[in-house]
Amino acid sequence: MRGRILSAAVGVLTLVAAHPAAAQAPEPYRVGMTAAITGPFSAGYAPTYEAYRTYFKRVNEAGGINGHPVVITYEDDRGEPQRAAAAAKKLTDGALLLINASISPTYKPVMTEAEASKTPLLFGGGVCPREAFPPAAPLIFCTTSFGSKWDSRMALGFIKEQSGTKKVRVGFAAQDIPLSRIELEFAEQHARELGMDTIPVVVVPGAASDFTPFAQNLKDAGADWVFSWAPWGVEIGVFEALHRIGWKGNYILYGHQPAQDELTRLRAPNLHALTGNAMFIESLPIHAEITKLVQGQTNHPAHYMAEGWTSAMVLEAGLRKCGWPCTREKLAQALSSVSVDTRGLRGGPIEMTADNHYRRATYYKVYRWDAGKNAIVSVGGWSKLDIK
Amino acid sequence: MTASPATPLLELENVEVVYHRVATAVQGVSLRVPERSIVALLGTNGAGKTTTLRAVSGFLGGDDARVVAGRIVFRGEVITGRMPHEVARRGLVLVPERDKVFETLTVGENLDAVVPGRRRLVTREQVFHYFPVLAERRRQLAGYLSGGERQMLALASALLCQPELLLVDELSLGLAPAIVETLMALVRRLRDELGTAVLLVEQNAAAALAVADAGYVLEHGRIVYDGSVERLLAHEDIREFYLGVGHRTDRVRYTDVKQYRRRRRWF
Amino acid sequence: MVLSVDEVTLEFAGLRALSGVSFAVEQGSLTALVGPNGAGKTSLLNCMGGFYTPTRGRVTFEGAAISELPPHRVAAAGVARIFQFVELFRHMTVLDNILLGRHRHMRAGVLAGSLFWGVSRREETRERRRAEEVIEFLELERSRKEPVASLPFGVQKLVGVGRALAMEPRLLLLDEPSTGMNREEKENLARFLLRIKHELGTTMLWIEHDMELVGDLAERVVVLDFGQKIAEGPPDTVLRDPRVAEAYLGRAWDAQKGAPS
Amino acid sequence: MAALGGGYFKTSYEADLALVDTRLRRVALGALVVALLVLPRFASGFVLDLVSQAAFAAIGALALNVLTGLAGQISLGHAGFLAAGAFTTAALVERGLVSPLVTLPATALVGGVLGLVVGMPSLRLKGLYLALGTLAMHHVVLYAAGEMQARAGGNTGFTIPPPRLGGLVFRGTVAWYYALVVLAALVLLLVVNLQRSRAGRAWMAIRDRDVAAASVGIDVARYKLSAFVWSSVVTALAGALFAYHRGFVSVEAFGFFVAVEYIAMIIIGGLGSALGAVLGAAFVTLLPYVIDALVAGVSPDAAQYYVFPAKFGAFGLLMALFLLFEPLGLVGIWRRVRNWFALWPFRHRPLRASS
Amino acid sequence: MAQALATTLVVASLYALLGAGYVLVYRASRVLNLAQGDLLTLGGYFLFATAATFPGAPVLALPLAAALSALTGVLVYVALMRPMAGHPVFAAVLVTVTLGILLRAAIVLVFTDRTRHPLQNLGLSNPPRPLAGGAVVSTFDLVMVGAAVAFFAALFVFLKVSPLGIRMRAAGERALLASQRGINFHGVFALSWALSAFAGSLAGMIYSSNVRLEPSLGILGLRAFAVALVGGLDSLGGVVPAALLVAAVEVASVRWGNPLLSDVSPFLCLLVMLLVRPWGLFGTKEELERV
Repeated sequence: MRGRILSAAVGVLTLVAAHPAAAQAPEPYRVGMTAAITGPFSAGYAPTYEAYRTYFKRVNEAGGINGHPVVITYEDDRGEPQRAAAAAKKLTDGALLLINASISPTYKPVMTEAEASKTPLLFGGGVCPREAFPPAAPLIFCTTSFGSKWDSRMALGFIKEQSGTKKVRVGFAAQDIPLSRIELEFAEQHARELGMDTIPVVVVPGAASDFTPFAQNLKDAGADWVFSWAPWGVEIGVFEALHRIGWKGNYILYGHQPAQDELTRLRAPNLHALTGNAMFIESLPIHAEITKLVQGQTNHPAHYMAEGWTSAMVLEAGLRKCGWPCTREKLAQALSSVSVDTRGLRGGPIEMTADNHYRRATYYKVYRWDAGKNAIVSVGGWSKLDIK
Repeated sequence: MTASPATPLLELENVEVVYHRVATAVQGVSLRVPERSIVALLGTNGAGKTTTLRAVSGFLGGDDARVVAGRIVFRGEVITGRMPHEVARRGLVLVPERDKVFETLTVGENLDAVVPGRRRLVTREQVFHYFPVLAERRRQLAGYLSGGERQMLALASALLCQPELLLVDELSLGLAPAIVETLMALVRRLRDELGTAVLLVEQNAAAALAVADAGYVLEHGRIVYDGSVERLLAHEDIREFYLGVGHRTDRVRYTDVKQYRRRRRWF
Repeated sequence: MVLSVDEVTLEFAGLRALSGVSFAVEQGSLTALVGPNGAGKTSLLNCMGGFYTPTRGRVTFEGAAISELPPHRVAAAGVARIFQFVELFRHMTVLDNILLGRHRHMRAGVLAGSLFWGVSRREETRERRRAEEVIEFLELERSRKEPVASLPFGVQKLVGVGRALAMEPRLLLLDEPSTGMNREEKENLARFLLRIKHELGTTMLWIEHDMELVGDLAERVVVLDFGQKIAEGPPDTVLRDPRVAEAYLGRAWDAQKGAPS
Repeated sequence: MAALGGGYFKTSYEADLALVDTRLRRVALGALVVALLVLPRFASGFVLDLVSQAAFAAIGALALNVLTGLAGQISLGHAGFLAAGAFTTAALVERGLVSPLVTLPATALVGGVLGLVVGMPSLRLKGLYLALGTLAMHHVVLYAAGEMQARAGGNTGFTIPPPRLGGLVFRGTVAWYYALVVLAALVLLLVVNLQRSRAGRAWMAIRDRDVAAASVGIDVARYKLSAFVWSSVVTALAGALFAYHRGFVSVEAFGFFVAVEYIAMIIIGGLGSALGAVLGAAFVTLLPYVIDALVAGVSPDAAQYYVFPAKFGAFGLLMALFLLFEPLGLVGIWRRVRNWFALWPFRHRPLRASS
Repeated sequence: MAQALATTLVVASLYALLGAGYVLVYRASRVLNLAQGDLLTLGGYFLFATAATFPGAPVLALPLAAALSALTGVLVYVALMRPMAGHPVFAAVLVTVTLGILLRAAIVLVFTDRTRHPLQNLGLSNPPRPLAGGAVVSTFDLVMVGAAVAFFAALFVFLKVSPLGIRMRAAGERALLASQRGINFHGVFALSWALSAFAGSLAGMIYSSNVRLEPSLGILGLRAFAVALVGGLDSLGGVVPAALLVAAVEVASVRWGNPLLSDVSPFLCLLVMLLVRPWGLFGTKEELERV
């Protein structure tokens, strides 16, 4: 019995080793994706994986791209760097492009693999690495709506605009992960440059048992505005605690996927969600289309798909432009000059250039709950920020 | 076999126990305890006495021990492999050698914790009558009792299980001779007044044979001798090796034992 | 006097286990330490083994105070102990158990051991030879590579002895070695104690409750009761001492109160 | 006394101490070495990477096995030691000290000191209590590492360039494959040596019965600490190796789950056995990929969103089943298989009396 | 200050419920249940599920969720811990880790990994409640405190007075002897696991109602075993003061010390306790030798 288990294991290992490249006609475009599909951070990344899957299912059903289907191999890295490295190693074997939709600690190992095999690497879902910003690394691309430095600039600009001539004091709520802390330390400095009063960044553990003491620190320091750029749990946790202890200031956070539901749940007029994706409450045609397409294909709500959907659009455009046969170099080149109309999912087209693999301009919108209308409203329209 | 011809209360037939799947602790042990009798099971350290008792009273899953052959019959019912609590509730109750009371519980709680067996033989009042000191210390933590008091508490809580057969492991161990004598007398009284049969497992052969009706001798996991107390006491090897009294009046000094003596074996 | 115990007092949280015990042991002698249960015999042995530090007083062995030393230093000074309940390394083989007795005669450290080169390799080969001698002495060849846990109790006891002998001690402490033995086994034990005494010349301090054994074998007897020495001398006189008899038999204690008459 | 299979008589104690003592074993070992040598010619980069990962895990598992399996000191802080090694390397590389000739000794030193500190509680604590102490240490180390990473501004971690010695740059899947396999073999050899020598015996004695160990002259405190130091030095070096191999260092790579995985490796392999540690490392590292390969063929498109959580659950389930039904670990299976072959066609049940 | 005290009390209540879970299981199986945090998460999802099934009927949803949690505890004991009896303790601890993995996977399979809010389905709201001294807590903060107080009061009465409780203590000290005294310790241990799962789940239901519900909430459990150890792994009575202590240190470090340290502060408490008094405030010293 035990001997059999052992031989079965050996057999399976041999299978893994010999994993044959599935041969079908016509030849497909091969792409690999490593994503945090499960694990403690999956809430933000699993929807991207599902969006890609649904999106290219439709593309393939409609005859593929240039007559060739797109085959994406998905690997679950659980947000663990080692697993991502192994996944990247596996995926670069024969893939035209690698997609990363995972947390930032997976970036370095995946980039190392992509670089070694000269595979273009597209970040879609996780925060954009600085290699995608101008001057961009030749093989690194990013479609994610949120990006460090730009988001802080935009949020602080919004605060300044809202408060007019009044001198405001701004607080910052970060999570105890390097990414969030570094971003908000930048924001703190930037706020001072903009002439605002600042409170040192309050760093909150992701697993805080109670957000109240952190909120109390912000309240005691006299914050008029608080900006939070972190995973959703901390962003909203600090706000709710502030709200409960009777803080009357304004709060702005990055609007991740749950933002739309949470604004509705909390109905707090002083809660602002800054986001690069149009919320589905705007009911654009593309929103309806996505909603219909993902019906029964995913366990996540349709409005969680926006991030991945946009990314998939960019990949599709790149592949179309690459033609057939497509190579890694050609695809990298194609992506470097792509211009994608997001049909309203974003504030404008995603345009990449040879030295800007992020976008020539990025667009933001701020949403909040309007008690009078009993609905989420956007505060002004799209704002545009040129990326230079 | 020497015991009374009536069907015995407890009967072991060729019981073999294996620890950790490989180490055999007792091999082919057969013995019987008739109703209302006191039977002694004698042997040296490591002869397999405790294992035999544990086999009768049941192993826990964590012991990694198993009865691999033979059967154990109590009141006509095969109880081999039953859990200890099932055995106890049938009226077969063990007073273990070590860890015999709940130290973090009070004396009273120790008695309250007992789940009584099916028949009602002993009342709490009777127990306090036999062990008045326990009534006095009812509120005291059992961990603070002296050795003798502990043994009494262990006997008392075993009695509250309503035993028809008490299995007592090393009643005398670590106790002063006078206390041993008192406790042995008490065991006899329990049998006489309550009708509880007793299987006494002892290293102290003299003390055990003083109250027992019959006895078995266990060596290296096997029964090597059995019989009524009279027969055992008359047996020259038992007298010499277990009771320390030779058949000659002048015993051989240890210093004079020059030869490595191998005595007759029974198997 | 190779071992001397001077005014040793031991207290635990106010409870006095030993009070002012003094005696001495002669080189190469077999001294028995007797007394009823709870008299403090094992506590005294623990004071010598380094497991307890006396509250007052001290124990000196070959002129050095061992009562202040931790157990491993006591062992290094040449004192070995045979435990009442065989304290063996149950998951290790007989050979490894005996080699552990040689621990203090070896030098190789962790680094040398990792490389198994030079001193470590030479030492392992050399000490293996020594261990085999002990195995032969105790006739343990058959069980050499068996894990101790799978051996019969009697053999385990022998392994415990082998481990102590492998240490080549100059003082051997024995804690009730005859517990649970029948007459035949006790005879073996006696033979064995005499062999150690005569062939190896090891000094022995021996806790024992079997008075016949003590009477026959011991040169000197020290009697403890309630943590105090109540008698000392040759067995013939000591064992006839009425105080000793009383300590052993008269402890009718509160049994009369506890149990019905 | 004759070795299994019969016919092999040792003529000297030296021969009895040898590691590979029969011709059959020599042949098997030789075959394994040849197989590992030629594997890169046949296997894909992914497979080589998997073997490298398993070899890397084996190094860590062997180090933990010395501490937990041999010396009996349970540690939940293993990932902390790894992190300490990796972050020491990162800190030096940040300051321009990139040569392994500098980083490796420094890492070993940091690992040793940390091992000494973390080992201190073991002088008073055992079992779960010690495990909790080492777990607390793990959190403290990770906290310090996180601070360091945040201060250095490395929001996605530190980049570590490939190790360079003179003009020689060490990089590439195949090169790392050989390096890790050789290093794992080396550590295995060290551990096996320890097991048959004075220090290893002393550790095992402490594990089995520390009071008795002291009474045969073993300095229990010193040996406990030396087990911690040996284990933490090797683990910290493994951390440096991780940094160079993967080319990055970040706190997320050393979470609590990593420590648990290492514990899983040595328990599933068979506690206390060096071979078990290697087998366990391979098992725990490769199991998710085996599950992947098994699921790849059977997952229907319609239920894609169930596949990944199901795989994760299957990993947990297989581990649980293994622990429930094979308490002796992989090495137990291995021994049974070996005995079965050795004794074939006779069945044999060793029986001994014991109390 | 008043706010800090109030918060301390709330956090301590959460920790006390989780800590009770650890201690109950420890006393039954001598195992540290590393899945305790995941049982907390599971409790939240049970509530979410029952609330979704009976929307607007908390009277139905809450007891049902609690019953499901207790049942889970029994199942875990029967299926996983009972067969592990006699195996090395750490193998059993590892089994609880695999249990955690299984629970998380199952939760994601059934509920996805989205953030949820059971209160929305229950039809309840969670308004702030001003207290004396200017402190404000949420309604479910108060529920947490109340639940902890009620749970502990009931538990103490149960263990001190009822025969079953006394038997549970007896079996916790010496399973074999308990069994020899007719106590079906498997039943008693299963009950311990049920109570433990119930305590953890109760904390989870309230926490997820109060804050949010997601599959990774289990991390909270990791912090709470500092509480179990500080109080003494085998001491239920020690849990309460230990929870207060750990919570106070944590809140104080956010308010007046280094907030960054708050994440490791339970572990620092644990380390200090291990160095000073390893068996905990109210634990028994003998436990140290036992494991």
